[in-house]
Amino acid sequence: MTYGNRLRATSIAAALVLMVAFGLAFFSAKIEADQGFSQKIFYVHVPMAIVALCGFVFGGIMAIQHLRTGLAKYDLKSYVAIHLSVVLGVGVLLTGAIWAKAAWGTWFEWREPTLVSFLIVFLLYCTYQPLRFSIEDPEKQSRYASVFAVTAGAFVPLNFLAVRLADPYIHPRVLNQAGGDLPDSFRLPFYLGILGMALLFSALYQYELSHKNSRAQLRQLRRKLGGEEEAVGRSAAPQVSSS
Amino acid sequence: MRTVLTLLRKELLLERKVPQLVPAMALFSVTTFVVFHFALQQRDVDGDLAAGILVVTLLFATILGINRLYVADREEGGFDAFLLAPVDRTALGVAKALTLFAFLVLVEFVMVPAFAILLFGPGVGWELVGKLVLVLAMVNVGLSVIGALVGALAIQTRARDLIGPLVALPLLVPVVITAARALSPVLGADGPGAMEGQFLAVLGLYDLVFGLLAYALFDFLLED
Amino acid sequence: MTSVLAQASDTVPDDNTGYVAAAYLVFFALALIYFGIMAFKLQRLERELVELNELADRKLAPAKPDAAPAETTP
Amino acid sequence: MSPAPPGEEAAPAIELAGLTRRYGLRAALEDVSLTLPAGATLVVFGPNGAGKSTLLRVLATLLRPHAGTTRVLGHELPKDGWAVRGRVGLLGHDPLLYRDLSPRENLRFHARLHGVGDERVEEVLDAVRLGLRTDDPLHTFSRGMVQRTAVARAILHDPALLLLDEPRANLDPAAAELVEPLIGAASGRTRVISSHDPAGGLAEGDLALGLVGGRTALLAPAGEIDPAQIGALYR
Repeated sequence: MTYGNRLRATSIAAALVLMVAFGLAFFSAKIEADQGFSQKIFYVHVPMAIVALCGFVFGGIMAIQHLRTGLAKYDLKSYVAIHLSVVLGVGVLLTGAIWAKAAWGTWFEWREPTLVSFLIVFLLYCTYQPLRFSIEDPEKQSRYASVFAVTAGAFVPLNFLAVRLADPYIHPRVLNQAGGDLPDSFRLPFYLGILGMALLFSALYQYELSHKNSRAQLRQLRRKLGGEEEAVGRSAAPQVSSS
Repeated sequence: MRTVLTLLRKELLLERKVPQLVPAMALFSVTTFVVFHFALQQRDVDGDLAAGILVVTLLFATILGINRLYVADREEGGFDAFLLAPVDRTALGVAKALTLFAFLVLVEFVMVPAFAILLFGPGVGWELVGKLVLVLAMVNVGLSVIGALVGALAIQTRARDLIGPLVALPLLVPVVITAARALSPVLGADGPGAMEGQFLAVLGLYDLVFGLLAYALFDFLLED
Repeated sequence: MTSVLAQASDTVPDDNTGYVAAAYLVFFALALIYFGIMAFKLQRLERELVELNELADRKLAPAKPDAAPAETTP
Repeated sequence: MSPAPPGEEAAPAIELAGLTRRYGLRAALEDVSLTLPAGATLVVFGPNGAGKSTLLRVLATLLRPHAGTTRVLGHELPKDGWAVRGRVGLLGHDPLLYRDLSPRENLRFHARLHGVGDERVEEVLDAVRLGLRTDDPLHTFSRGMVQRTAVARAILHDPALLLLDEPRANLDPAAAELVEPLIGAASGRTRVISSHDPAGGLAEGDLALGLVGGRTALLAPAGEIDPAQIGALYR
C-alpha cells in the first residue's frame, strides 16, 4: 500500500490555489474601511485557523476509527493530522498576534473570543506529543493517544461556545467569519484561501503518511535481509509494523 | 451498579482509614486563599474577583486530587485485581468520578466557609448559599468527570505528575469560564444578583458531553 | 515588495504594510521550515536505502557470484 | 470447584497454538503451543525476562494475545475474555491487595467484585490462619503474611484455573504447608506455575514448559525430564 499516489497533484493544486487566492486578496479585494490594509492578514490567518481546527477534529474522527477497529493505520492518520494542525496552529497564533497588533495595537486581544479559544485549544493539543512520548508500550501509546484525540476533538467546539459566550463586551467584529456578510470582493479570495490551505494541509498529510510508511517498509526490508536491527528508541510517533 | 457501589465503598473506606486526599485538598485551598490575599493586596473581594478566586482555587485543589486518584490502584495492583473480576470495566471510571465528586463536596465544606471568613466582602445569606450550591454542584460534575478520565490517562505515563495537570487544565478552562461568569453576580457586592442562565446551560452541556464521552472512552484506558 | 502591492491595490497604503508583510512571511517561513524538515527526512530515507542496497548486494554476492551488482548510483 | 458449564468438561483447560505477544516490535512470547488437560499442572521454567509472567498474564486475560489461538477453559481469548474472567485465580509477585486495608476488608472487597458471600471470606481467612491479625492493616504485615493473604485472595472465588507466579517465594516451610491444600495439587484445580526450582517444580507438575527469550525451548511431560535439562535453560 502506498500513501504517496496523489501527493504530486495535491501539491501543485495547493500551490496554484494559494497563489490565486493571495493574488486576488491583494489586487482585487477592496481595502476594508475600518482597518485598512492590515485586514489583508485575514486571508492567510483565518484559512489557516479553520484548516487547523478541522485538522484537530479530523484527528479525533480518525482516533474513533482507531479505537473501533484497532488498526494502526488510523492511529497514524490521527497522529499526522494533529501534528500538522499544531504546526499550523503556531502560524495561526503568530499571524493572529501580528494582526491584533496592527488592528488594535496589542499583541494579544483577550476580548477576541476566537483568538482566545484557539489559544486554549492549541495549549491542549501541545500536550499530545508529550503524552505519547511518556508511554513506552507502543500499543498502549496509540490507544491512549486516541482517547486523548477523541476527547480533545469534542472539546474544540464546546470550548469555542464557552469562550464566545463569556465575552461580555460587544467587540466590533471586523468580519463576520461565518462569511455571511462578507462583501463579494472579499469572499472569493477568502474561500480560495481556505481551499488552498486545505490542499496544502492535504499535501503535507499525504507526504507524512507516505514517509512514515516508507520508513516502516525499509525497516521491514532490513529485517528480512538480516541486517542488524536498528535501535528503535522511545518514540512519540506511531510505529507501523506493516502496511 | 453494584460494582460501582463496591468500588466507591472501597475508596471511601481507604480515605477514612488513611485520610490523604481530602485533608490535603482542603489545606491547599485555604493556603491558596492566604496566597491570594497577599498577592492581590486585598482584604475584601466580591463579584468577578471573588468568583475567579473561588473557582480557580477549586480547580487547583482538583488537580491535586487527580494526580493521586489512581495511585493506590496503580502501585498496589488494584487495576489488575479489578480486571480479573467478572464485572463491567466502566464501573471503575464511574466509581472514580463519584469518589472525586464526594471528595470535592467534603473539601468545599472547609473551603467555602474559609473563603467567606478570609476573603469574601459581602455578607452571606441563604439565597447566596443556595445559588452557590447549585453552581458548585455542576462544577463538581465537570471536574470529577474530567478528573476520572485524565487521571486514568496520566497514571500509565512515565511523567504522570506532569501529564495530568497539563492535559486537565486546558480541558477545564470552559468549566472555569462558565462557573466564574455564573458566580460573579451571585457574589456581587450588593448581595446575590440574578444568575445568567446561559452560563449554567453551557456548563450543563459540558458536563453532559464529557460525561458521556468519558463513559464511552474509559474502557480503552484499562486494557493492556 | 508589499508596499508595491499596496500601491497596486485600490487605495493609498497606510502604515500597516509591515504587519501584513510580516504575517505572510510567517506563513511562508513556516512552509519553508517544513520543507526543510521534509528534505532532512528524505535525506535520511535515501541514506538508509543506499545502506540497505549495499547490504542486499553483500548478501546476494556469495550465492550468485556472477550476478550483476545492483545499479546503485555512486 | 465451581461447576463447569456443560460442554466444558471435555475441553482441555488450556489450548495454545502459536501464541504470540509483543511489546512494540519485540516479542515477549513467540509461537508458544501446548495443551493442558483439565485438572493437570503445568510448570513453566525460564530465566528472568523469558516470558513466564507474560504467559500468566495472557492466560489471566490481563494481556491480549497478538497472534495465534489461545483457549482458556474452553473460551477463546481475547474475544471471550469475559467468560474466563472470574474463573481464574492469579497469584503473582504483587499481592493485589491494598496496603492500608486489613485482610478482611481487602477480601470482602474482592468477594463483592466476584459476587461471593462474606461467609466465604471467613472460610478462607480461617484457612490461611492469620489469627487475630485479620483486622490489622496489611502494611504492618511481614511478607509471608501478605503472601498468605494473597493466597486467600486468589482462591476466594474458587477458581477453576490457578495461575501461580513463584507462589512459595515468601513463605516459610510451615506456611508453605499451610497453603498446600489451597493451591497445591490436592486442591484439584488446573494450575499453571512459574518456578525457578527444577526439582520441586518437576515433582509438582504434569507438564513442563521451558521458555527462553519468549520461545519454547522445552516441552515435555514432567516425569520425562532431567532437572539438569532445566538448569541448561538458564545458561
